[in-house]
Amino acid sequence: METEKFEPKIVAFVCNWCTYTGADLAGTSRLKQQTNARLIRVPCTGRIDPVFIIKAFEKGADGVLVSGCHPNDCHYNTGNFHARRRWIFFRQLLDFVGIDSSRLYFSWVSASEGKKWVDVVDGVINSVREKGPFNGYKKLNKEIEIPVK
Amino acid sequence: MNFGYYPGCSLSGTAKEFNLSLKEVLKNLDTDLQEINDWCCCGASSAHSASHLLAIALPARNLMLAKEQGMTEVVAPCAACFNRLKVSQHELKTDEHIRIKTEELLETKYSDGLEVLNLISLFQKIGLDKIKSHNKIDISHLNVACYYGCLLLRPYDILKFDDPEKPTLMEEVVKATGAKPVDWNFKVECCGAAHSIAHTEIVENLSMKILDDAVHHKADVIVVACPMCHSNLDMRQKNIIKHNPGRMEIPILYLSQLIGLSMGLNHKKLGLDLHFIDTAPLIASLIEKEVAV
Amino acid sequence: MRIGVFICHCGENIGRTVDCPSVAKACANFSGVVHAEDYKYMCSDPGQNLIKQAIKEKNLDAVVVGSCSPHMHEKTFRKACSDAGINPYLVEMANLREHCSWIHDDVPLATKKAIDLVRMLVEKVKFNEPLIPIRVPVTKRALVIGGGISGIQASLDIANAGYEVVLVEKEPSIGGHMSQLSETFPTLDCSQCILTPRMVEVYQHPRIKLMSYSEVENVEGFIGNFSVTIRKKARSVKDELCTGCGLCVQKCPIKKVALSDFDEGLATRPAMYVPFPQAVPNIPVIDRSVCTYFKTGKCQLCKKVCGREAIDFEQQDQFIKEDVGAIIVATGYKLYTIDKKPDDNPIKGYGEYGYGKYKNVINGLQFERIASASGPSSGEMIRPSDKTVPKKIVFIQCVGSRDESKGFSYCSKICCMYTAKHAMLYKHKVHDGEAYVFYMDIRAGGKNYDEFVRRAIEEDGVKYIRGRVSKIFEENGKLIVKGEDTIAGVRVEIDADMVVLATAMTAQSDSSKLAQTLSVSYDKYGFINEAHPKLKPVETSTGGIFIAGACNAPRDIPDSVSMASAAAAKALVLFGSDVLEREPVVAKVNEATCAGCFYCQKVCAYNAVEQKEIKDRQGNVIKVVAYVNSGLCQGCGTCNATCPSKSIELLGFKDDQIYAQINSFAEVF
Amino acid sequence: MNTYVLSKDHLNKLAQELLTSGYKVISPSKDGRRFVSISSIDDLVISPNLKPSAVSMKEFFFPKTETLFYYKRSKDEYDLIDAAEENHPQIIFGAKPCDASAIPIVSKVFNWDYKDEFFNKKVENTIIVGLACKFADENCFCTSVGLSPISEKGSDLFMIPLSDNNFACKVITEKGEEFVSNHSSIFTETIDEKSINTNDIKIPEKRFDSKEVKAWLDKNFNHHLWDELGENCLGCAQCAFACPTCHCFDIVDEECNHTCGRRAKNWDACQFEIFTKHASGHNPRNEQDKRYRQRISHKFKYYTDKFDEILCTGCGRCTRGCPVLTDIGIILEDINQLAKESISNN
Amino acid sequence: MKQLIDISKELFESKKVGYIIGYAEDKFKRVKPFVAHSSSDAERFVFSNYSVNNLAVYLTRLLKPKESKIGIVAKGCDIKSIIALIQENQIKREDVIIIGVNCNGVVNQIDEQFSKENTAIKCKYCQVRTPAHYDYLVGEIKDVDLPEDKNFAIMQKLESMNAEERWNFWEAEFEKCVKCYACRQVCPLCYCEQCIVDKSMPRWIDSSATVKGNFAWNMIRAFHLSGRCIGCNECERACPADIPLSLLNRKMGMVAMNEFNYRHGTDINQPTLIGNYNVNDKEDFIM
Repeated sequence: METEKFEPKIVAFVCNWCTYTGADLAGTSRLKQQTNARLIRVPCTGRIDPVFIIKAFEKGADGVLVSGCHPNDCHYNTGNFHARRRWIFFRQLLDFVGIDSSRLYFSWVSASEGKKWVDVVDGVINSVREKGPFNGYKKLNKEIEIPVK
Repeated sequence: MNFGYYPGCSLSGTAKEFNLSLKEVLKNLDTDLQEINDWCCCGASSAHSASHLLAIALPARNLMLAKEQGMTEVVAPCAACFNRLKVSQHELKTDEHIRIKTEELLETKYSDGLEVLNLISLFQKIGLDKIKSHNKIDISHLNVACYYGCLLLRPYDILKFDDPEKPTLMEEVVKATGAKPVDWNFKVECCGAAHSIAHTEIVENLSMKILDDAVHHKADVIVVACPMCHSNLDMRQKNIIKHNPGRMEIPILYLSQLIGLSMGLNHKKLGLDLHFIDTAPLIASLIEKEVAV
Repeated sequence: MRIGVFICHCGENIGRTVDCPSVAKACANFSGVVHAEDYKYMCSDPGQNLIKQAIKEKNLDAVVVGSCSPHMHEKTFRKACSDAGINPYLVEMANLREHCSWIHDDVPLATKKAIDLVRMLVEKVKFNEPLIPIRVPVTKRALVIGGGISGIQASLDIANAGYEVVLVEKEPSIGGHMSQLSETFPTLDCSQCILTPRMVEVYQHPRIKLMSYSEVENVEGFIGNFSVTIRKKARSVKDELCTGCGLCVQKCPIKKVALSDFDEGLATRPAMYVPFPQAVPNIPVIDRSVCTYFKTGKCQLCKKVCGREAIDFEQQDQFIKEDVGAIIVATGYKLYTIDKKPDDNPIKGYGEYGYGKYKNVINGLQFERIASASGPSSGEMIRPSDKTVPKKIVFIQCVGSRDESKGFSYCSKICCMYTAKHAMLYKHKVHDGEAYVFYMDIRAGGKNYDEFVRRAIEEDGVKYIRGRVSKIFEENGKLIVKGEDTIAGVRVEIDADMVVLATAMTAQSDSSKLAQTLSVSYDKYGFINEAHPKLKPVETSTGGIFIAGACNAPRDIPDSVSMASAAAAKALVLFGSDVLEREPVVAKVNEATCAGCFYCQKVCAYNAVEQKEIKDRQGNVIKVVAYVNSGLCQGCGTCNATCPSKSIELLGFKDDQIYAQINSFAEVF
Repeated sequence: MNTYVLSKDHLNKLAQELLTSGYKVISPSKDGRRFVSISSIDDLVISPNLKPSAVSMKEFFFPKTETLFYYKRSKDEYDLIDAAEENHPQIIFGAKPCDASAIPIVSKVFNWDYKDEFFNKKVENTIIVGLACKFADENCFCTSVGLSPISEKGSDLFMIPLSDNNFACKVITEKGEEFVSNHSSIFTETIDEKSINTNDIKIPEKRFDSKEVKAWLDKNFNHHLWDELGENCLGCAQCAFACPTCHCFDIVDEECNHTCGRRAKNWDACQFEIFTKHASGHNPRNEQDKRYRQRISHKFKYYTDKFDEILCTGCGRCTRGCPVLTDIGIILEDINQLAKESISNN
Repeated sequence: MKQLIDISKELFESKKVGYIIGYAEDKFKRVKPFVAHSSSDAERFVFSNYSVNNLAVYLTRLLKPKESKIGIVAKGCDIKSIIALIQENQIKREDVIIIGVNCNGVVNQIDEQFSKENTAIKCKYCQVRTPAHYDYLVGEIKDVDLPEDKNFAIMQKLESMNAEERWNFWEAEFEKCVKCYACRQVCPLCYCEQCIVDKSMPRWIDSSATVKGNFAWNMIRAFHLSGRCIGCNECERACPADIPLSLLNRKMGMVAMNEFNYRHGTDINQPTLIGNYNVNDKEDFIM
């Protein structure tokens, strides 16, 4: 496992109306990206609970990306504002307990920003690849994983 | 009150009456000026056409000196100096790159937070009521045209002083002296500025329009807050009249001089005798008034 | 659970970079998956039949389709499955095209990702639960806010389709700005002449309830079920008694007391007035701020002359409740007031143009009044200051528009046209007059529009100067206009007799307040936002509320009218069915665990969360918990994320569903 | 069996030997809050004056979380993988009588109808070196539950301080005997048991009579005392988790992802509201007074009924750690008092 | 003391309250929470430097008496949590009678001797030794010399570390956690009817006391308290494993202060931080 080249696992939580659609646009425009990201579609960034992010890390994500509508563009008017306020706390909390903030990324990507989406995704993948695997959690998981004999 | 003071070249030269009057007036408004020790050229209108860095660094040096010498507010009576100091401040604040270069050049760290005042904002700070309270002589019959020119107002986004199209702050000060500001159209028109030397004819042409409009709006005197404006309107005026006959002379005063008059200060001390356009008739008109009273 | 997985090649689109057969094979090994196959075009009829067949044969109870974006075909496949007897909300789509094949080249990697994507949704669908669409009854009655041309058009369309309309206008008369115009571009036909019949039609329509001099006070409820409170401002005239004979107006002793808004301050009106002769309804209003009676308690002339005893000085504002199913906002625009500077930024406004200082510097609407046959000068082209005929007029475009430093960054769209129109009207009336137009660009998009402008230039000899005006000042009775001709590259100075500023169209000053009352979103200028710039131009962020005309953005008459009809059509679609089916993706509260902190209520943008008392058998309140009004809930799930104990969950995106996806995102050997 | 004399150096030497031979060597932590498995003899803490650790040493027999087995999920079936039970031997130094005695007490419940191999294996592999206790504060009441600062119950070897640097080390069990013989190089000098002087070990006086307490509990399932206690208790499980004898556990399945996971045995406590909550939502112990009654009754009645043991060693941990200072000693005194009253009444 | 007892008795006699939550001494003269139900009970009330507990926690744990109010003896800091509970709809202001006490600092751990060193760190920054909000006020203010802030040093140390070092720090701390949830149970603001950690469908937080589960638990708890914790530090005091929980809450408190200049539990009518937003909230971290 360790010997082969490290490919980061990225989980992306994206809102249905802006970023997911922006990613669709990237697709229809055939804008090439790396394959490391796995998108999870939620209605709104407001739906994204910090526990999702922790869980993603626990389940082996090396990086997490959260993305939604630009302020004032929220399909639900205020979802992203509430989300943003949560994030202000959450990312500083993670940083404080030692989860490197360069493993957790936030972005506003509108339905029309296919190109931006590609840049964001590839950017995140690259910098996490730089960073290497998230050994913190990999170690903790040993406690509950089937021991390899 | 106490302010840092950056006289700049003009006030120690061509515009020394500006300096005189200002100091005299402030003395009477018990306000002290602490001149920046070892100040240097602000780069004026030429530096920035030569080197951007220089145009920032020169004022920066003076700003740093002021800070070192414990000043929090610096008065730059000359509109050009005011402009350059402000621009430099703005650049250093917004442009990381230029800041670093400047700091290297001057071998000092730059720190923000110095307030730069021009003549008008200085008097605003001192307080119009205070000026009113010092009125000794009734000059209410004087129609004053306030001429701002460009350097005090533009570019707005940096100077954040007064409406560049329709300024009114100088009028407020003039009102405080008791004189009557006139509503006229050329307060911010270009006077020709530095063309004064190279293309005198342009300056005469532009300045003439300004003078005409002031006269047209029944102004007895034009008040300025910029040595450059003053020299163009005052020094060039005789030639303007020579080349375009049928015009009357109109005295050009510095705002500080006008205030001085209202305070009944000595005309010599206000440097009123140092103008090209004779201020005697104006002064006479005041005296008559006093006599009449 | 018996899950079926269907992988679509989308012709070559997916098949090229994703090895669909092996994806299907891999999925067959997921636990819970009892059927997996791939096919060229899943969305095609044979493709859909494939799915239906499998559902029947393998009696599947959930389906995952790996194909294009759910935004593309989710409806299609949900439909197909429900036809085959599966609840549509037990169908999930994995996006193998937009999010995989189209953006990757490497076949093994893309295939691997495709498998992951499908797996995640297979895991999710295990936690999906059948959902039944929410059905809400529809009140087949519409409220139209604003009686300008848009409001009039929308009202007539809906009423003529057989439904009741409540039309609310804040001014004493409907007609809006269009009634102020003299002629309209590009046909130069008289505005009043085409508008007035429509106004009358509204007035006489049996199904339109016209409430002039009224404003919307409060709106409650949701799509199909709005309850609106309308403030009927005190007219001091009993409208049911008044015959509109106008005697009171003639008799009102204080004639020139107030400036006429209708005439844009170019004329005066009495304290008792009808805004203009063709006003609808033709019922006068007492302007209490100036009426002698209201000031001194004396006079009452109007009362004396009124044979019908319609005058009622004691009249108060009334509040009237109306139940409607749809709301159309058509509150229109107002002109940028350039004389007053907003305090926040000293350089806003165009003080240097001297508007409000020089009588002969006027704005577009004022020119309309001057040019209008019904105007103060009865159409005679004279300037305000001395009532002489201006021999030289300068028109300035883009005053406030396309100018971020002083006004707004947007283009007001109609100024190019109406300036051309003004110039023409002027030339037609003053043949020896000169008309100059300062412009930035000429934007004359629209049927016969550019031709119209060309006509102004070529036939009527209007002089167009490309450039801005720096300042205007008065010199011996002339307005000196200093500007620049950027084409000739020279400074120009024109001594004009009159200057007309084509000032920007802005949102009504209270539009943001109204938007908040309706809880629809609005932009930073106060224009009400459309739900989607292209596909939902007349919808708003709130279901059942539509927009028409210039309340959304600067618009000319034809655009406003067509938009109004579109909005009407949308309302009629709503009225087409007795009950409304809404996506059941709404929040639901677990009352057993809700601790009633009501953070969910705080974050809800739709006031969908209410407080509900839980009582024991004796009827004592045990606790107060959150309750979701599924009619209002739009399903954003912000409450779900905010709830610390997860006692409120968003159906369709519940915690366990998302957990399942996170839990399975990575392939494990 | 013999009694040996051990010096501090002997003990260090012994510990070193054991460490090198792969023993897990356990001693009170330096901060005295818990027992830890040490990696160097510098961390070995042996002092009779220590305050009982905040958390008992039970986790070395009954870990706070312990894998029972792992599972792997393929398409349709699960296969189970035994949790690799590492049998390597461990030794516990500095166990107070109130720690050591807990092991035999709880092993009764772990070996009653079902034999808990996880627990037993660990016990088998453990040498407990008890240490006479010179600490006693107002929270201690070992003497009231039939123990004392020098009771050997549960120890394989038991040490009594002779001088400040020497200990008498009694061999208590076969296991102990065997251990000693395996380390004969250290256990050389013997001493006559009778000559050991324990007078300087203060024996706290008895605070209540556990028999009378039980008798009262037998009769007073419903009593206002419980309401008062329930009112104060916040229902945290600090007491249970610190307690050497509390042994309730919860069994949970824990996914590590969609294909595999483990079944784990985790500490649980009767003070939690959900401890007795049924799937139906019904909760027989829905209020804190009932839960607190359960705690007391289980320790001083039910367990005695079933196993003829008091499920308490009087270590006083629950009291010391209680955020609201519920003092079990005082409660038992009160109960004893009530008991006396009720006797005198009839 | 007399003041306190008199007021309490008066409240009972005038039937204003059903019970009063306060402090009393036990056999060994140790101060502990005590719920008085009668004026005779009230005789036992005490208040001292050992009145550590934040009694506000009982407000959501005990049943509200019918037709009468709950009386509570509270220090300035505890009153913050009472206000917080009101802000969060857990109690109504009119249902509680707050007997505020002038506080001269409390001891850090119940079993310690009160002294400068053993004074709770929260007292160092206390701005409400005289409560800001109460129905009655008793006791008088004395000068106290405040302890030095040990945690601050740790805070700084942590801030200066890199992510990995911080992770290791917390890993060592959380390894000690036994998941007894004392932190939760003593917290006045942990009033959920079912804690997220007790939720098993899905299991966001592993209930096992594995380091992983402990990380999740302590992180989520800190997050759920962010913008809400009023810093009474009861969690840290109650923790048998001695985990410096206050650091987490303090960090979140600092965020609330620095980013939003917000303190929870200071004003009943103040809109809560979470649950509201500002269009101009900082977003420099968002791409």
